[in-house]
Amino acid sequence: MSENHQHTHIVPLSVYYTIFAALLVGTALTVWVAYIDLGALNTVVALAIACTKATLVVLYFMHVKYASKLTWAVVSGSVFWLLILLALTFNDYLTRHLLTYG
Amino acid sequence: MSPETSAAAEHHHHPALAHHFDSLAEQNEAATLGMWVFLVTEVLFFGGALMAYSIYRSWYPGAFASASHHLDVTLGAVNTAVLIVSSLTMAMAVHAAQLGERGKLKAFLLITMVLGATFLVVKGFEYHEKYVEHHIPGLGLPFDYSAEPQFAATAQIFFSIYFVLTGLHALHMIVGLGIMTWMYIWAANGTIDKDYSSPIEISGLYWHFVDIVWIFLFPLLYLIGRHASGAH
Amino acid sequence: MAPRVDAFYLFLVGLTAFFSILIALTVIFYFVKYRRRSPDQVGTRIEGGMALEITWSVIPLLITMVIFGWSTNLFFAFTRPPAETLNIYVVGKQWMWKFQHLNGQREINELHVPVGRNVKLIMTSEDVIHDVFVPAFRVKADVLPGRYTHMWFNPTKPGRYHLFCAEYCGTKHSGMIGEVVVQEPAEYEAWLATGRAEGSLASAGGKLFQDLACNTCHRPDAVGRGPVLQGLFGRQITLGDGGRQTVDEAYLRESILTPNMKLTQGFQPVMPAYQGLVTEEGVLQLIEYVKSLGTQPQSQPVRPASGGPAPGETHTPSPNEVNR
Amino acid sequence: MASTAPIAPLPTLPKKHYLNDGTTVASWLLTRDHKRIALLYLVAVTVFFVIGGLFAVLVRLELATPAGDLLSDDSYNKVFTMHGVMMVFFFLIPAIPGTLGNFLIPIMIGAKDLAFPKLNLASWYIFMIGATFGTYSVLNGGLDTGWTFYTPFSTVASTSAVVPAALGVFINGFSSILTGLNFIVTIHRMRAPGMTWFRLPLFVWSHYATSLIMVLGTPVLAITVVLVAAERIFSFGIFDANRGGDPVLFQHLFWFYSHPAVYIMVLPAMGVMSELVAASCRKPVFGYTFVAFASLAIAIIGFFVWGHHMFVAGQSVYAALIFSILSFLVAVPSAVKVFNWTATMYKGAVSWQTPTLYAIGFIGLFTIGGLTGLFLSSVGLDIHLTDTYFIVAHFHYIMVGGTIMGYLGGIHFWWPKMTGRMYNELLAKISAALIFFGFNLTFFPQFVVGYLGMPRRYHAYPPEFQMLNVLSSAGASILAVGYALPLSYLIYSLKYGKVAGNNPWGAVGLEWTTTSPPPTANFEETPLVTWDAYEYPARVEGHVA
Ligand code: HEA
Ligand code: HEA
Ligand code: HEC
Ligand code: CUA
Ligand SMILES: [Cu+2]
Repeated sequence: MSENHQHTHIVPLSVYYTIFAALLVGTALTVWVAYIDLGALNTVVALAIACTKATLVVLYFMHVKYASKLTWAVVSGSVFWLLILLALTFNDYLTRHLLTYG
Repeated sequence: MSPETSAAAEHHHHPALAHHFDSLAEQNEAATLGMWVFLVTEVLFFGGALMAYSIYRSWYPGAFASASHHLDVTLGAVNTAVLIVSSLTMAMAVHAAQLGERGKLKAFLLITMVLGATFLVVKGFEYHEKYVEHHIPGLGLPFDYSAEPQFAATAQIFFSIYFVLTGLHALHMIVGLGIMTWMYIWAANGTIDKDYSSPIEISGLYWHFVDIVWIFLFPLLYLIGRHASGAH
Repeated sequence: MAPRVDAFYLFLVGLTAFFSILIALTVIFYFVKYRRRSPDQVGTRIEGGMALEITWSVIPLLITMVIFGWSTNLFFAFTRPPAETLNIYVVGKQWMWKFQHLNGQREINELHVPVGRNVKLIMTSEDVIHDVFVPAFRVKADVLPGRYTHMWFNPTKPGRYHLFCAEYCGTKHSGMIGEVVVQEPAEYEAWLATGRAEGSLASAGGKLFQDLACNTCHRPDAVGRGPVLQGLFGRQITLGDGGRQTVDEAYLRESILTPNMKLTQGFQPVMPAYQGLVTEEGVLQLIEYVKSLGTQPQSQPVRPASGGPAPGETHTPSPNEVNR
Repeated sequence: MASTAPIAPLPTLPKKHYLNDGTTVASWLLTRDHKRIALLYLVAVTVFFVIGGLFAVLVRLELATPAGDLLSDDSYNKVFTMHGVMMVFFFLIPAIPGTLGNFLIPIMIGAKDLAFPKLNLASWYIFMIGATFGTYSVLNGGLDTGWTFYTPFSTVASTSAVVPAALGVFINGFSSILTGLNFIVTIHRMRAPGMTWFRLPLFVWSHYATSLIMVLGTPVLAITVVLVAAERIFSFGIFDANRGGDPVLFQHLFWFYSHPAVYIMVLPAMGVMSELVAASCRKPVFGYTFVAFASLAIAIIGFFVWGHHMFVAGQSVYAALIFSILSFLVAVPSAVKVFNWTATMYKGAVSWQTPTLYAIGFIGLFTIGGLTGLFLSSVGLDIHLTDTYFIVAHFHYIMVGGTIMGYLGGIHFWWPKMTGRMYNELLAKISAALIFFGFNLTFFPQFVVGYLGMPRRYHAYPPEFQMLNVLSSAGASILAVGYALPLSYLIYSLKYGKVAGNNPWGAVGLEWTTTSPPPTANFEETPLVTWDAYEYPARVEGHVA
């Protein structure tokens, strides 16, 4: 197979190193911030950092940044369906104290 | 299928090219898409357990915080770091494979595997600690939470979910190690080459995914209400 | 409710018949009219039509929204019991129904209710999920362990009606049946009076309150180790973690069985968990007893009714049946 | 072409085709040819259908009398559970995708095979392993939880073989996931040159939608049964109310999969329907794009409505209302499809052959089944109807009246392609009529008895319901004969059937341009597609039909 049919994008190592560093910083940040009292925000911040880290891994380590629209669709689809599950189930649990049938 | 890719078919046949594909590029794209679709199913697989986690955490915030304090943050954080390093080495393995650097590829795969195994060993120690502390619900083992009796009933839910989530994650790690071994063999026997690096890329996707799962599990399981951890 | 549900049902039957027959006739008509007359005949090339597509998407959509509106209207009637109800407690277990009336009358697999009254069932299960289903009243609701569920109906005609367990619950699911006996008010009163004189549900609860030594901590005069229970029901209280909680049946149940799960502000987790020590029926009696201590929402912390009988002493002592 | 030129020589079988390309047992059990794997599925699901059907026979025999006299209550519970589990997980879900989907998708899009042939074979084996666990649980004491496995009954009360059955469902789920994954990748990546998305046959569209559900829903079922098994094996208390868990959470997780799963069961049949209608009328499916997008809409909206199975289960009133209104929305694309199929017949050249009969049966019965679904999405009415025989009638109308009609129609339609031979047309018509008649006699009375209040999963019932139950049991015996007939004449035709020729129906579609049976690589050379789906008249070997 000739060179121009190489579909894979080769990511420079420097990018990998940067992401790696960011991930480690993120981990440290998560632990650090967990010990600070932010009230309900603790969970939000922890999840925000986790999501950022996950996004970095997906975009760079997993090359989605350089991938086709289809791959993007697949990735966002998985998140979207997870949200359906969470949202509609919580829609029940969070409103049960208001009124339930049965 | 685009015309250029089918035009590529007249080249020599790569040994890895399956009969029903016209070109290796096409085959690789199919395989990559396949892996991504598989990862979607994995997201929803873990998602079901996370669903249970979220409901009970919202119901029993106190018990979850209390039970979470019985997990070892240091070990958890170390394991997170271990997995992140392994993700880096995995990415470098992919890089090496794409450039056809067989020696480097083998080395990075090996390091990745060692890190994965390290993670599992640490996890094993944590499980053992739970066993010693009687924090394993079920299995007929004594579950003891008498230090904070008000949480005894619901702390066991936390630990049930903890074991389900981390257990499934560990299972995925074990499968990952199997895949890496397989890839190592392919790297060693020359199946993998510059034109056929896609198996490594695909295995890498899987490995990174398992890492991402842990990125979420760590704060969700280990870091609940830590700021109020005066008691510990 | 039955006539309202039936009217809606008949509307849907009509709708279904209309569409099914319309489609069936059209299909059969085309089938015959356009039958293939020679082996190589082909159909007229028609790709589709935007106007038609929109019509037959929008019309069904509108129809379904009408159905939704009507059904929701019915549903609200089911979910909102009238203010004044005759409450009856129901405990399901594999495989029988136990009913407790407020006056202490109990029955198994048979439920006596007066005609014309709004009856509300407060239900729970001792084991798996069951479901109370009275087809004649068009009502049904699951009965869950660890939780109270409700349903209400207003029987309009005296008679005996089927009562089924409608949620699959194991071997004798189909044997978990009974009858609702709807009686004229006078007849019903007479029936109520025939019961063994055990005292009311609340007094049975009062007895239990003593037997289980609840009264050692919960005293009417705020000197006990536990909160005063007078006037508690229906109030909003503050929990140990600062959360607010309305005192309803579910909260009382939880407070008795697993008291430490939600601590009341200002109290220590000293109350023992009665999980496994009181039956579901016992819990219901206790709840009814606590309710009988006053259910008005009160702004002030409750003071004991001075000179009144201490809780647990209100009922005429009678050889109370031990709660099994 | 026999049908167009009466004097043309009788068609003959091609010399070399996928069926005679290797005759050893290993050449079948280790095959990676999607067509052979399709036949492996065909055999397997037929076996499970017969087993599931025999359980149904026991159910109907028991219910012929009000007293529970034939079976003990315990056996009855096991019988209807195994009937449901076998029919849903081991028959209906894999039936059309595994057989017709596997066989046709690559051919219809002009590919040599599915994207991952080894995975395809693996998913058959995984299916068989899962089914073996399922069968094992039947033999090893049976399963008495109902196919819905509701907690806490399944976790703390049932003493039957829940774990092996759960394992069977779990493993089977993987097979489903891998099939869906394979289809998605194949449809994206393996289309022949010129085969654009909007030239795809609607069969392929509906399988694409089905695959989405398989991939997005099945993993949630998998984790759910894992939790149930963990609860039983390790005695965790996640769904145990006595330990602070919520049994209703199980229902959310279960129905998150199992509602969309009903569309796994019906969408492939809808795909078959589009092909049958087009070929029967020899004209394009009316509103192609609407039908295609309706499949996707059903697949996607189908994920938002699961709570309509839990209206009386103790969920919040607001959740119930939201699930209710969304359930109505999902009905609209189904309605669009029915109307489009009907409109396709307008000015068609409607054939009176067996596949057409099944197609017409599908339209009628699916309409009734679907419209009664609207009764159930209406919360105010579902309170009365849920867990009665009305539900049983609703879903049999769709699953048996709809999907099985579609499946049988498809099997008849593509039988000549798969085997190269024709079945006996007269017998086929008789059995189609028997099935239609027997089916209605079996399940129509159940709507009535359900509204009168007969609960489902009852092994004994009040005597006033007997009349309707007897009708139902009588219908079931006709139905059994109706199903036994195709089983026999189709097998007979394998050897003695008339040779069919490449395109016995004069239909369009790539599958009709290759030989019957097709060669192992499907086509002599990769086709170049320059026409839309359903562009009649058919172009066959330079001959226009
Ligand atoms: C293949 C299987 C399948 C399919 C496709 C469907 C399709 C639908 N189902 Fe069904 N259903 C089941 C299988 C299926 N169902 C099963 C197995 C159960 C019971 C599970 C158990 O408890 O064991 C069940 C139970 C079930 C319930 C729960 C009942 C209960 O337990 O209380 C509900 C409630 O909303 C429901 C609704 C619907 C609706 C609205 C559709 C819609 O998708 C239908 C849409 C179709 C149409 C509407 C027909 C076509 C329309 C026209 C021709 C024109 C006119 C249209 C309008 C005016 C809108 N179904
Ligand atoms: C694909 C799904 C599917 C199919 C095809 C069927 C097919 C049939 N079902 Fe089933 N059914 C379900 C799915 C299905 N069912 C589900 C999910 C449930 C709910 C289970 C639960 O509650 O958990 C259920 C429940 C159910 C009940 C309710 C039980 C109860 O609640 O107590 C009844 C009662 O009549 C019933 C009847 C039938 C009948 C008569 C058939 C007939 O169509 C069957 C006809 C088939 C045959 C008769 C066998 C074929 C015979 C041959 C090919 C002949 C060759 C063999 C010999 C001659 C030996 N089914
Ligand atoms: C050892 C003392 C003790 C005993 C015995 C005891 N309780 Fe309590 N109870 C408490 C304390 C302390 C609290 C407040 C802390 C809490 O919410 O757990 C309480 C709380 C409650 C509440 C919730 C009241 C509120 O304001 O939130 C109820 C109801 C209750 N108890 C009922 C009972 C019943 C019924 C019994 C007997 C079956 C009983 N208690 C036995 C000490 C006791
Ligand atoms: Cu109790 Cu069914
Ligand atoms: Cu549904």
